[in-house]
Amino acid sequence: MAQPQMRKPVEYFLDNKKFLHPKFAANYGNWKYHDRPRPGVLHHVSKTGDEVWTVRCGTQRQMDIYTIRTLCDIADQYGEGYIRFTIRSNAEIMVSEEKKVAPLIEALEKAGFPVGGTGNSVSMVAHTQGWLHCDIPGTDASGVVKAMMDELFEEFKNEQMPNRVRLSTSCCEINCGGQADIAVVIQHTKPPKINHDLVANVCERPAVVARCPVAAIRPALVNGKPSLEVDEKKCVCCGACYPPCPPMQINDPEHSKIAIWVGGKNSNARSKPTFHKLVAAGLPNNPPRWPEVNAVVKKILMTYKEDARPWERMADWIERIGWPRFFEKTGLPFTKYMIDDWRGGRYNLNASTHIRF
Amino acid sequence: MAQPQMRKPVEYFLDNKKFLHPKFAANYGNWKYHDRPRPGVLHHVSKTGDEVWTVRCGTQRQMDIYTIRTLCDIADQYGEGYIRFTIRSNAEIMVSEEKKVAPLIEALEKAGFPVGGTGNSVSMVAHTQGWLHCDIPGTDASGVVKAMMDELFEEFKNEQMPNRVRLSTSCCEINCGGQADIAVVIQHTKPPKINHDLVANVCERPAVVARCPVAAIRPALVNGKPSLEVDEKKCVCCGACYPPCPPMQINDPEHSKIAIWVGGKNSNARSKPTFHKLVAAGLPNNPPRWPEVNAVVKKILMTYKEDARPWERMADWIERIGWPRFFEKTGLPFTKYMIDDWRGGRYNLNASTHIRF
Amino acid sequence: MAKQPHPTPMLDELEKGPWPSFITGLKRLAKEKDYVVDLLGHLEHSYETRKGYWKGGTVGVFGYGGGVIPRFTEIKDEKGEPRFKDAAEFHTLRVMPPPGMHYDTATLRKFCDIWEKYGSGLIALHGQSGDIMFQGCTTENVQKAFDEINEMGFDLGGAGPAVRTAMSCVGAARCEQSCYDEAKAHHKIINNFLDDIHRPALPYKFKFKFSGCPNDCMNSIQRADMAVIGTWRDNIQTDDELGKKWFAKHGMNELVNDVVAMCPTRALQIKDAKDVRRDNPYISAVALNDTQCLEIDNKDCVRCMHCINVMTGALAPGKDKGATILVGGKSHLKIGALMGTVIVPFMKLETEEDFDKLVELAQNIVDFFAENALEHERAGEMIERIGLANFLEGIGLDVDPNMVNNPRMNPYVRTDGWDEEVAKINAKKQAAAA
Amino acid sequence: MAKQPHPTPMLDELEKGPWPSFITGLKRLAKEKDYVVDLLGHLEHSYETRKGYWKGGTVGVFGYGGGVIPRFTEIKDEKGEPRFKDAAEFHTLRVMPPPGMHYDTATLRKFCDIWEKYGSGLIALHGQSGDIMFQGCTTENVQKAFDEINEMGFDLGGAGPAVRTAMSCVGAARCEQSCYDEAKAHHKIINNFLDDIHRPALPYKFKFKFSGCPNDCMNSIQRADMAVIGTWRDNIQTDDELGKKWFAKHGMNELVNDVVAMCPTRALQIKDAKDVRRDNPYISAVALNDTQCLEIDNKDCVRCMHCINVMTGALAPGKDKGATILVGGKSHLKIGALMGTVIVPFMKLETEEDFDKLVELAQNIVDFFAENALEHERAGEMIERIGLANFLEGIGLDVDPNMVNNPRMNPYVRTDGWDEEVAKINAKKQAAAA
Ligand code: SRM
Ligand code: SRM
Ligand code: SRM
Ligand code: SRM
Ligand code: SF4
Ligand code: SF4
Ligand code: SF4
Ligand code: SF4
Ligand code: SF4
Ligand code: SF4
Ligand code: SF4
Ligand code: SF4
Repeated sequence: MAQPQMRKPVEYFLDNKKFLHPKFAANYGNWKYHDRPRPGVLHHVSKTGDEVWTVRCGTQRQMDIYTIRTLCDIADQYGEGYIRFTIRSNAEIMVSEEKKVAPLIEALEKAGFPVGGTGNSVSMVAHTQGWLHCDIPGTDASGVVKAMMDELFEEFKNEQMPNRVRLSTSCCEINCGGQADIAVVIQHTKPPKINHDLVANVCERPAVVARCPVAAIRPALVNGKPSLEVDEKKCVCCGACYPPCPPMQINDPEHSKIAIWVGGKNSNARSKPTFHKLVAAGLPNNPPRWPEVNAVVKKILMTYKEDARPWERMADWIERIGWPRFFEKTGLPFTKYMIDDWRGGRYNLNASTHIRF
Repeated sequence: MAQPQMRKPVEYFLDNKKFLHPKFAANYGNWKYHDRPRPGVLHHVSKTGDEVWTVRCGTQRQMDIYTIRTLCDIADQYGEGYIRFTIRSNAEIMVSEEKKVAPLIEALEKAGFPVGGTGNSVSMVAHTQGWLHCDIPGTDASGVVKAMMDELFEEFKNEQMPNRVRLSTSCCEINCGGQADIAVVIQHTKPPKINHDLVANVCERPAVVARCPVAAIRPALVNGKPSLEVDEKKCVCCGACYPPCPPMQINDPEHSKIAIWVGGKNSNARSKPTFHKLVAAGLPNNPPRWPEVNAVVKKILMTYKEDARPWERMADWIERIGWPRFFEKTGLPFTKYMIDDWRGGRYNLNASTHIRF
Repeated sequence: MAKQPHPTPMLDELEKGPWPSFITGLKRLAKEKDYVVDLLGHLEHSYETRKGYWKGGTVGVFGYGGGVIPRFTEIKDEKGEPRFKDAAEFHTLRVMPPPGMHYDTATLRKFCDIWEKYGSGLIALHGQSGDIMFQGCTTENVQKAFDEINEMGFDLGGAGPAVRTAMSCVGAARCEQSCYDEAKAHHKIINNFLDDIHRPALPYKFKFKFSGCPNDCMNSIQRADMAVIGTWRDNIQTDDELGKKWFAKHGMNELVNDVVAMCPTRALQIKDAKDVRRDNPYISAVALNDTQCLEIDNKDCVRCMHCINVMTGALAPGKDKGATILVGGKSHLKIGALMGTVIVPFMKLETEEDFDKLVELAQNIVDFFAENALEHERAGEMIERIGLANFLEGIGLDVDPNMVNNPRMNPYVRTDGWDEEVAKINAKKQAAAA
Repeated sequence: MAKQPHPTPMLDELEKGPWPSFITGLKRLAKEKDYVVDLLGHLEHSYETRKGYWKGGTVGVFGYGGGVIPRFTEIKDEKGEPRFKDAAEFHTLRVMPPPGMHYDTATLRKFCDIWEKYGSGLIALHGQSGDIMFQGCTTENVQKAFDEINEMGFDLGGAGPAVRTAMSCVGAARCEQSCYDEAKAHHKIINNFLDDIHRPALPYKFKFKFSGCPNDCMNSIQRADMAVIGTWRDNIQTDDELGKKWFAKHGMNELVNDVVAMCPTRALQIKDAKDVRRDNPYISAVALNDTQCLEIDNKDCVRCMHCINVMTGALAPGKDKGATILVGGKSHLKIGALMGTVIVPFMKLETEEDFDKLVELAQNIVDFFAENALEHERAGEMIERIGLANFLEGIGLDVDPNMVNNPRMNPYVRTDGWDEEVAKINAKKQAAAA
């Protein structure tokens, strides 16, 4: 591949100084406080008295260049030529005068960019590649998210939740989308079907064997050819063998289901960070709009909205009311699959008589 | 062994009805509340208005018959003929009239039975067999406890602690003494020395190999005879191999040290039950009075006494002030040995930025 | 008069100080018994060399496989003869005490007499598993001593891979917190398992403990393979008179700092009497004075006992009492110490049938343990190995979210039975509702 | 004008509804590009069959071993020819964004132009690791696209067993909570590891993330092998004017319920101004009105941010700022998801030397990881395997009780180095005091 005439890359990671809105640069490290004049707008005040308004809007993350150019047009015309993106693929356009806020919002919304996602709203769903690009996806994260955000549109645009709500969606159990208040993740339910003809050529067998978290894979001769064998009793259908060995087909139109997890929290506010927990599984992977998944997500969200106290994140709320009541209030069944039996699983068992009746 | 003329045992577990103090029997399951008129005395009032006073006194647990008979004499003369024992080997003598309390106390104390151990006092130390009887002891629990209770005598007789204090002492790492606010436990520091001559005859080798928690033992031929070998890099010196295989001598006059653990809690009051945690090790096993051990125990107790709020057990107190401050206040060094690396050890690491500076 | 005592300079140090001395006790016995003279010599030798010198063996009583802990000296002279020959054998009889460890003096005196006759005269009240430990007996006398003890109505406890002696708290006999008849449960269960106690044939030991309330005075959660801990389902009971009395004595600061602020789930609030949510069926309240109340949201309460402990009588466990069952507590061999975990959040313990159900549950668990545990594997370790869900299925119990701190945080589970599971749960719900 | 679109009845459904539709975007592109016409056909096929059809391969740019994610179609006809042949290759370039993801519109427009020329026209802002993902490129065009992007000053991010693209929060640029210069740390660290980013040679991936305070807006604790999270050591700063303003707006009930009662360590109390413990150096207080204050016991505060979040400006992080370093966060392969755990409770990040020390620490950690991790083992898994204490020793850091929730609860540790350890600790303490 390396041809002599090719350009040598300039290896350098660039600074952000020249991309900063001038108010950001001028008040770098010198901010005093902020408030939110309305949903979607942050107003930051610096120690010198300088002010900046940030208008946040949702995007589809995977944007066509026309969409990006439209954003740029708006930022140039109504903003001040700078755009930043949040970790949740929301765009933020900054202005240094309050009077510019309303026209900017209008322009964004007119162009189809919903303004919101700040404070105690439901922000955009962190999500992953899906069928559009990944080599191992069980579903199309972008599609699930589009359908979900359509339903949660008003929750994005308003700040009516007890605290901020972080959602994520991942197209395989690897969960590149991350921990979240509510996470939607593919959960395979059958062991991989092995295409034995291909194993010998495509897979480094010891590596695959080593990847399995439950040691369910062993090398085997199948039809006289070196292949692999899965102990289906042990297999937890995690799909970890699939990336290093594509013939171990884990994805299945019927048996790759969707699971819902709640109560993940990365921030250290109040309680320590914690992982999300399984509360529903076996949901059909039902494109193009995944109604069953959306119904469960909405049910959980609305129960939280109604029942949690201000500033309680999903995890804090459940911690207060207890899991039995979470299942009661959401109407979700508590099944044996939710009882942890993985390493360290005992730390998740109730080793006390602390019980809410 | 079984001889035909031998007596066939009557297999029956007896009821306690006939051993109950008459007030207990009459008000069984019908008590309303209690108070403690003074340390060592419980006053229970039943829903019918019946009252009973219980006077609690310490004993040496391993009692000679003369001591027991003295107790019986006192219970007959000053009490009402009934004695019960607590889980901590304290004796309790019940009377149904308040006026009998003072003479009973006087008689007990005159006979050398300290009255106390109730409420927020330091009760008698739960302890184990030691050199007097066990086949695997590293120290003499009864001796350690006698020396310790001599020092804590006033704390037994008074109720000046923030909450009740439960101590335990165990003569090997098996810890028959149990979880406690402060536990004193033997901690071996060298792998077992194997008496190879005896292994073949005395040990069931597969059983011993299976007992080791870290799989450090393997069968080996030593001097042509079947014996065992210990991987000293792996061995955690727990002594679990010793009971099934006495030639694996773990006890050592020098290297069997004493460790101190704090914050064990079995009750569900406030916080959930929790295990005790290692806070000091390497203390010499120093009969007959173990002054080094006593010094550490007392230092911890006195720090707790001074610093904890009412009703905070040791674990609650430390939970509030944080471990860094526990070590600061007690002056004990925090060493690498305290960082858990056993299964599930990660649950004991600080996976947050919650830090007290 | 016994023989000349050995010099015991180290042990003598343990006669000093105010706490009752077991050495002084042994010396008293040594005045009459050569047995104890040599025992003291034996122990002094341990103190000097910092080592123990007893080894096990096989000693028992007719008809039983356990209950005696045999001890033979290892302090030998050059010829292999015991150096403390009068104490060459020092066995212990483990005898089960009555539930709650209640005695009349006559019984204790009789124990003393028997042990004066056949044993060393040393009795531990009690061992950590609750046994009366008759300590120090020759092989020859073990059977004789046992026969007399057994004639009194007492029986041997467990040792080895057996069901073990159980313990129950003073509970209903004297304690206002008691939520079920601990002694009755204890009595029924042990009588059900006598064969498993006396003839060790389980994979490993199995212990029961009974505490009348979540204070768990028997430390059952940590030390029992099966713990029965009293609790209640309805509202905390209140007594306004005692509430006011408490408040008059302790005041608002203590109430706030020691009670309200220490409730683990913030179920307590101080309210003006008029603001108490009387219409809410899960609210209970106790008067503090004529205008103020302490209000309890019983839906948030986790039955930790704290407020009840502090304000005994003013607050009390509810009326709908019973017990929580936890399984798997044990010490740390070989996977680290385990607490018991909830397998039955609540079970009524009132009628004879209720208690029979408890015994039945215990029997199911022990049977499952006997069949499924590996050698030297405790119930808790077995559950850790096979998973709680499988254990529950094995003994026929339904899963319940009260059994977990939280649902699993990892996807390592095969969920292809999901729909079936949910159908089963729904069918049961419907059946229960019908 | 591009070729005729494939029918996409399922995808069309995703054009409905108010949220911006990526399908609508793709259709816009498809008007001009056959590439995207076939991509839509490809995706519709996935929707119909519920399966993905991309496989990996080897594609890269000159001089680098990673940074491009190659994708080749697996939808083939009977002859093995791609059914959607214009989208047979659909590679992604991962490009590192500036710290904090700030852009001027000129830069974004230039990206669009380049991607219009060489790629599909689809750009994801951003991937979950923070990359600008230029999605959809033929093998042929990868180098050309990269060259132009690189000319702009941008560089490829990581892929495979390499140091990966990092992320930092908006932080100092706009946020009053920022406790260090996130962008600077991000910038310095990444520049230090460019070789490890571009030439994957580690046992597995290694990610850095930078959050300016414990709110951790970058989710670094869970997603970064090394997380740098801002914090402070001294007292929370207060501003009476903003305090009063907050109180006037929100009142006592909100203060009690939303602030005081939610502090995890009960470090907050409401006090009469005169009762504030002004003589205690660890106390700070903010005025609520002329007579009342909110008092903070900073010794009890665990820097969780909650009260500061609610009362922004009135309360603020202290002045003695820096960062906590945590190592080991990652997703759940193959031992279950891990949070990072504290390895440096506090480190100053002010001077150039401070930042150099951070880079040095990072380098030590990556070196140790490179040498000690097994293949496909993340840093967190390695630490779990070897034990945190050994890891700390390996990289030369002292143990500290802030690294644990609590000391070990099991005796499975060999402590024969105890005296030496204690001597070392004491020597260090003395040296520090001297
Ligand atoms: C812009 C952004 C950082 C960035 O560089 O991109 C950001 C910005 C701010 N965050 Fe954040 N957070 C951002 C992602 C996060 C995340 C990560 C995520 O969304 O995946 C978290 C962790 C969530 C979790 O726990 O899993 C996060 C946890 C917080 C918290 C703690 C919330 C809590 O109570 O648990 C605060 C404090 C607060 O809400 O006042 C906070 C506060 C803030 C403040 C108020 C800080 C400030 O004073 O300026 C910023 C405005 C927030 C707002 O939306 O109202 N930010 N914040 C991110 C916006 C994401 C979005 O578009 O929705
Ligand atoms: C007599 C005894 C039960 C028995 O059947 O033997 C007993 C009896 C009582 N306990 Fe207990 N507890 C007894 C061992 C325990 C134990 C186990 C132990 O000591 O090893 C515990 C668990 C300790 C632990 O967590 O590790 C225990 C945890 C409690 C608690 C919860 C304390 C806490 O706040 O954590 C209470 C509640 C209280 O203190 O008011 C309690 C309360 C009580 C009360 C007040 C109950 C009552 O209303 O009568 C009894 C009088 C206590 C007193 O000493 O003032 N009892 N109690 C035990 C006396 C032991 C002794 O001689 O010192
Ligand atoms: C006598 C006693 C200590 C005492 O002085 O009170 C005792 C003594 C012994 N225990 Fe224990 N344990 C005693 C109560 C306990 C307890 C407390 C309890 O029962 O509540 C425990 C913790 C709870 C538990 O069961 O886990 C306990 C946990 C152990 C263990 C660890 C079991 C584990 O799974 O971790 C062993 C080791 C074993 O079983 O292999 C053990 C083993 C032993 C052996 C048999 C040592 C051996 O393996 O050779 C000791 C015999 C000593 C002797 O000479 O009598 N002992 N042992 C206690 C029994 C007296 C009685 O019958 O009343
Ligand atoms: C593209 C992206 C999802 C997205 O749409 O945003 C992604 C996509 C893939 N991830 Fe990821 N991961 C992406 C961010 C993450 C994150 C989030 C993060 O970096 O903060 C995580 C969780 C944090 C972590 O690193 O653990 C993540 C955890 C994984 C894992 C699990 C690692 C583990 O130790 O548990 C794998 C599997 C592996 O490495 O073998 C993985 C593997 C993959 C692979 C390479 C699948 C594979 O093995 O073939 C995916 C390539 C997809 C593609 O076609 O582009 N991806 N992956 C994200 C990277 C974009 C970017 O560069 O900005
Ligand atoms: S979650 Fe799985 S399928 Fe989706 S992008 Fe990540 S690795 Fe690919
Ligand atoms: S799916 Fe997971 S558990 Fe099953 S064989 Fe593959 S790696 Fe192992
Ligand atoms: S703690 Fe160890 S030495 Fe002591 S009695 Fe128990 S088993 Fe024996
Ligand atoms: S002492 Fe413990 S770790 Fe060492 S060989 Fe014996 S059983 Fe194994
Ligand atoms: S466990 Fe409860 S019922 Fe039993 S004695 Fe203790 S406080 Fe009373
Ligand atoms: S018993 Fe209930 S209300 Fe009382 S302190 Fe415990 S949890 Fe709170
Ligand atoms: S992590 Fe802290 S400093 Fe960074 S943006 Fe979030 S709140 Fe601000
Ligand atoms: S920042 Fe400190 S004082 Fe404020 S809520 Fe968190 S722990 Fe409490």
